Amino acid sequence: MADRRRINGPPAGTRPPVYASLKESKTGVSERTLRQRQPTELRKFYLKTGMIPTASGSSYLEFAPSAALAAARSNPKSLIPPSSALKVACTVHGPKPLPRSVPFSPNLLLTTHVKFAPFAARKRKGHVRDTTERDLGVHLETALRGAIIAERWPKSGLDITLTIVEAEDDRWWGDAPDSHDASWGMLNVLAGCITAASAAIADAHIDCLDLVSGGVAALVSDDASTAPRLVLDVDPAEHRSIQSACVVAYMPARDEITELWLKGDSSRAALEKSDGRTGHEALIDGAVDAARGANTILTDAVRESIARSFAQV
Amino acid sequence: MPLDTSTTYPLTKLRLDGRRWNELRLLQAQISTNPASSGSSYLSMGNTSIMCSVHGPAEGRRGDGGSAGSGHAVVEVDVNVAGFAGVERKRRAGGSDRQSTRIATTLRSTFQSHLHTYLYPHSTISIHISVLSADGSLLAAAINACTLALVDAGIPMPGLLCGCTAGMSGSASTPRDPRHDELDPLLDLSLPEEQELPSLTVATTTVVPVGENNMDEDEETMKVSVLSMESKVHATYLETMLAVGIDGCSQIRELLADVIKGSRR
Amino acid sequence: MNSLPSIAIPGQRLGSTATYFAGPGTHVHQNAVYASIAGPVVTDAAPPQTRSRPTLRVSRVTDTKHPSPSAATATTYKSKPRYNTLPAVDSIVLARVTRVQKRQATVSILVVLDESTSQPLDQSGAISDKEYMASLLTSAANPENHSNSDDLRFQALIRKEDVRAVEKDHVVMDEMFRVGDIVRGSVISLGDQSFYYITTARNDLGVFMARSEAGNMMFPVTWKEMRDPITGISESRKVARPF
Amino acid sequence: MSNQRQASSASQVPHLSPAELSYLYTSLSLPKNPIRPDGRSPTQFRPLSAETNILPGTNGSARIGFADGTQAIVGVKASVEKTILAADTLDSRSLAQHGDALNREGEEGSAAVSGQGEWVQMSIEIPGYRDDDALPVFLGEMMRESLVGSVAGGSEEVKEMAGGLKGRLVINKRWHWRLYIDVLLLSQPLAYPLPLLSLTTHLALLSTKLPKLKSTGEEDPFFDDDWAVAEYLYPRSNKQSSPSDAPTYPVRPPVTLLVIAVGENVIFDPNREEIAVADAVLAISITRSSDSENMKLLSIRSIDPPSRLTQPGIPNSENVNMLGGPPASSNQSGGQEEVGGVWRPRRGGVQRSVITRMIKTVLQKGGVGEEVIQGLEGVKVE
Repeated sequence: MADRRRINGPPAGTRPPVYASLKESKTGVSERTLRQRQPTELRKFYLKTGMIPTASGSSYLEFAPSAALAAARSNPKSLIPPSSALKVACTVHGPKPLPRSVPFSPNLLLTTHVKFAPFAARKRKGHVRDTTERDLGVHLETALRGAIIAERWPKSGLDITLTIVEAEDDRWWGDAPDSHDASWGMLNVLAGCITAASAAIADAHIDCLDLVSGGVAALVSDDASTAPRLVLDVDPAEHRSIQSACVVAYMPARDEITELWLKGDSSRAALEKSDGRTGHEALIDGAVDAARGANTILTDAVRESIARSFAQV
Repeated sequence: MPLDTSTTYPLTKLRLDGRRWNELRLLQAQISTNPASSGSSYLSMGNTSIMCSVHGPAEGRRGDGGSAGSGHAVVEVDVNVAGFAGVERKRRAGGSDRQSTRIATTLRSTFQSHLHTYLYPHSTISIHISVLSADGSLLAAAINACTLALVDAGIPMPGLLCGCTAGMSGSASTPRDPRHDELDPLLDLSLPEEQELPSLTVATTTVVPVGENNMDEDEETMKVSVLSMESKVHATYLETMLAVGIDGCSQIRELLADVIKGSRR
Repeated sequence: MNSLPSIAIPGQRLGSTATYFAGPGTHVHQNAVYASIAGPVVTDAAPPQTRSRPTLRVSRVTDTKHPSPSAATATTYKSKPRYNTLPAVDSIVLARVTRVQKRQATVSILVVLDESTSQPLDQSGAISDKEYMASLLTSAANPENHSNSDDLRFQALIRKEDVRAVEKDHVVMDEMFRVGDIVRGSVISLGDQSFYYITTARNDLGVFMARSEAGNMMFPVTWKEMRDPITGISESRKVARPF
Repeated sequence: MSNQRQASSASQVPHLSPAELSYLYTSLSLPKNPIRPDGRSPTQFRPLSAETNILPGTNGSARIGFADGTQAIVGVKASVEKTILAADTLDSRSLAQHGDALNREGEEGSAAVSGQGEWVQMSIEIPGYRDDDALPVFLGEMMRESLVGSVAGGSEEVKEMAGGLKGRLVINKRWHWRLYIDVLLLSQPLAYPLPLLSLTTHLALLSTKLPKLKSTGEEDPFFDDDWAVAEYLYPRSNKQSSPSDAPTYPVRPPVTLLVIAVGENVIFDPNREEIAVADAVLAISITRSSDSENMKLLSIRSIDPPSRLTQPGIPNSENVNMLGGPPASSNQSGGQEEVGGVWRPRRGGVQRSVITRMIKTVLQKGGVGEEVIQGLEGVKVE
């Protein structure tokens, strides 16, 4: 029964407007911009720690806008951005005393919350965390708990909160929603979250074995004829279809993986003849190389923050 | 109008599923179906099937251990209706919809008084009920499944607590006229009948344990421990419904006794 | 000594366990010492009589002057409070009394003092420490911001028998502590799931800042008594020996 | 019963003492032949009893129970639903496509519409967990991801399975089936419940039937209400050697295996104690690809091993009440090296070589994956 006191919106929810400029001009529609980067070339990203004074540790990570996005921002032809660049803010609170109901734990209890801002993704996300966000939280917890030395912090809790200000695309916005509907953007978001969280934890002076960084690799096929090829740090908006992708949380000092998530059909892959690896092995190695690249930026950011705290004292 | 009981029954004296007014649905039951719990049972009355598992008198949680004078065990009931149970797939928000909470509270108060809980001070008996498919008289089937599981868990009780539903074949809103009363009481209602006709659930137990010899005069030792009715009926019909319900309970008691005796553990 | 990096980041190899002991802030992996937090690397020479290896640690506190790689003794520095430190066994903590019962007093831990300066704060100790501590404590002592910060701080218990070393069983808790006092105690155990256990059974431990009934700051008179400078009334506390 | 458990992604931490953990770890990490508490070989699975079509009110159902009492029941129900054409498909490119598709209607019909992932809805019910806890959400997402992702190869004789499961759910451009898969774990999860849930879902989907479509083309769907002529969700190939043995399926739903690595050994179907000491836990979803004979990998997820949450043992050197010896030097925080036989919660991740070995043992010819799928093919799903 309708709630008489409140004037509700249309029950079925509304659809975002479709701009007239799209319908008529066939040429006006920006075609999908294919990937200009080399297969093993990673995107640059900006990482800074220690910007939120009230948190024990904090960090902000932002990917550089892709060439197409930069061009679209300079002279916008249509109001829909061709691709999106990941922006993640991470805060760490702890070590905090545990609530009374929690049994005695000799180790640090890690709780991770991943939340998308309502405007982050192409489709608006509500304020209640849905399954994909909770799933990301579990993946992040697996990645970080491998790196933290938990038994040095008995009886205390560590809260890690990540706000995704702008998420990655799952596909090019022009494609039909069901063309390849697996959410490939989630893997890039997870990789960014892992790197940002690891920087924030280092900023909070929590004992870690190593700085964990996330890396993504994918098997993409731009035209149906050729077999899918391996690319690092994939931007789903730049490819016609993605066969399979993998995200890895990697610790370079110990050459160990703390978290692995591989999706899709990696059986057919165009690798060089000499390369004896199967599809998924090549994917995992590619993701590790991407993670190693991200790690260099992570170590510089942490070094900068220590140097900065020298200057202040 | 779909084929409903109140129009066709007066003509054929047969119900939708071909039963007479006093016939029970097919009752199949097994006990100790799940070795991981202290006691467990599976019971199906017609298409209503329920699995119940009892986690026997265990150390009470710290919270209620401290409550003064908890000289007896605390019974905890958790009812969960599966998504695929009803005709329409309905996902309850964490199983906390009205029906399952109503059944849980009724069961908790029933078994709190029925079981000999004074034998297990400072402990908790937790009963978990999963409704696999719901086709009417859910509370009655849950009571029977619980009784079987508690017997399997070896928790002492005065007698088998058996539940059954009874209803009237018409809307039974006008007073009963003894000369030409054409409404028959119905036993063990299925979902369409329960939705459409007035019905009540009654559960009885025997105070004195039923020995071999005194099978005949056990009528007056029967005690009603649960009586729940959620629909409207004229007071004059109540008595016939109760009589039919209590008779149904004793029929079910024999079936359950056979099940328990039948399964040599 | 091979080249010790002045600043270490987590996961950086510092040296092999053959030449160094691993101190706080580092961990051992395949007999090599790795840093586990980001910060300056400090080498503490082993105590002279035992010819064992020096201890390598990564300090959390960022020093004013560049930490000289030479084995400096306890470096004096104007230190920001050691944030993120967890009360460990034998560490000295400053806490505010939140509840006084017949058998115990519940306190919430405000600051954990650095173990290396855990011996009584000698005069030469970081004077700068005092003003910082003073500012923190006065703000903590005044009543209005008592409530909000309590759930963020670790809670601890001072049991009746841990209050003082002499006449343990004649202790009357009301004469020892009052709610709102600032106490210096030493942690004796991790305790149960929500409380640490601390003790004030040493001369230099106990109440060192308290407000009188009239509400103004009192000064210590004897080891059992503090007096209110304005009203002159003295109240009984378990007083810490002032320096 | 529903005490709020710490919502870590692994099942709750088992109550084993450090001594038991270290004993288990050494026995499981013996090079080449690990000794398992119940004497199984590293690739031996526990016996289970399975039955299908136990619930009359569902399109398909299955029940699988282990000998130790953990049981799972899966019910699959399907309902017809209107496909909402999302606005952004109305932009010019697909409008153009839509335009010419209309005028040559007969030729490619509904094949243009491929299925969507969210038509398959999965919910997992574990006693003691709220349904938005980390474990049910993680398991649900893992199984749904491999179910929806399994794009079948282009085997000719099964046209409607070309788009995988989600392709099968398409009725026409405006209507589709929505599949509700409800997984009910009946008892406390003694072991990590994933393999049990995935096997039960596998059998339930094989036994799922959808009513036969009588309407054709784009009109509103109308079905034959005789249940005997209903078609299977996963079509069966009719080349059956003899009616008695199990029917063969060209495309099967995926199966998720749980693999743990302890030291150098790779162990399958671990029970709860073995998971408690595992260095690494992987969930690998595979299916038999219809065109080539070997296994196809669908998804891999690493699970947080509960061994990181356990209590560390205290070596005798540091144990204060060991014959009154003076406590060792106070560099206790960084100092303890790996003292033999004393349990320390596992630190760090897992070597890459171990991961590739775990995946290879599942996917190689005659490996464990093939063995499980053959085992499942033996089950007669009536």
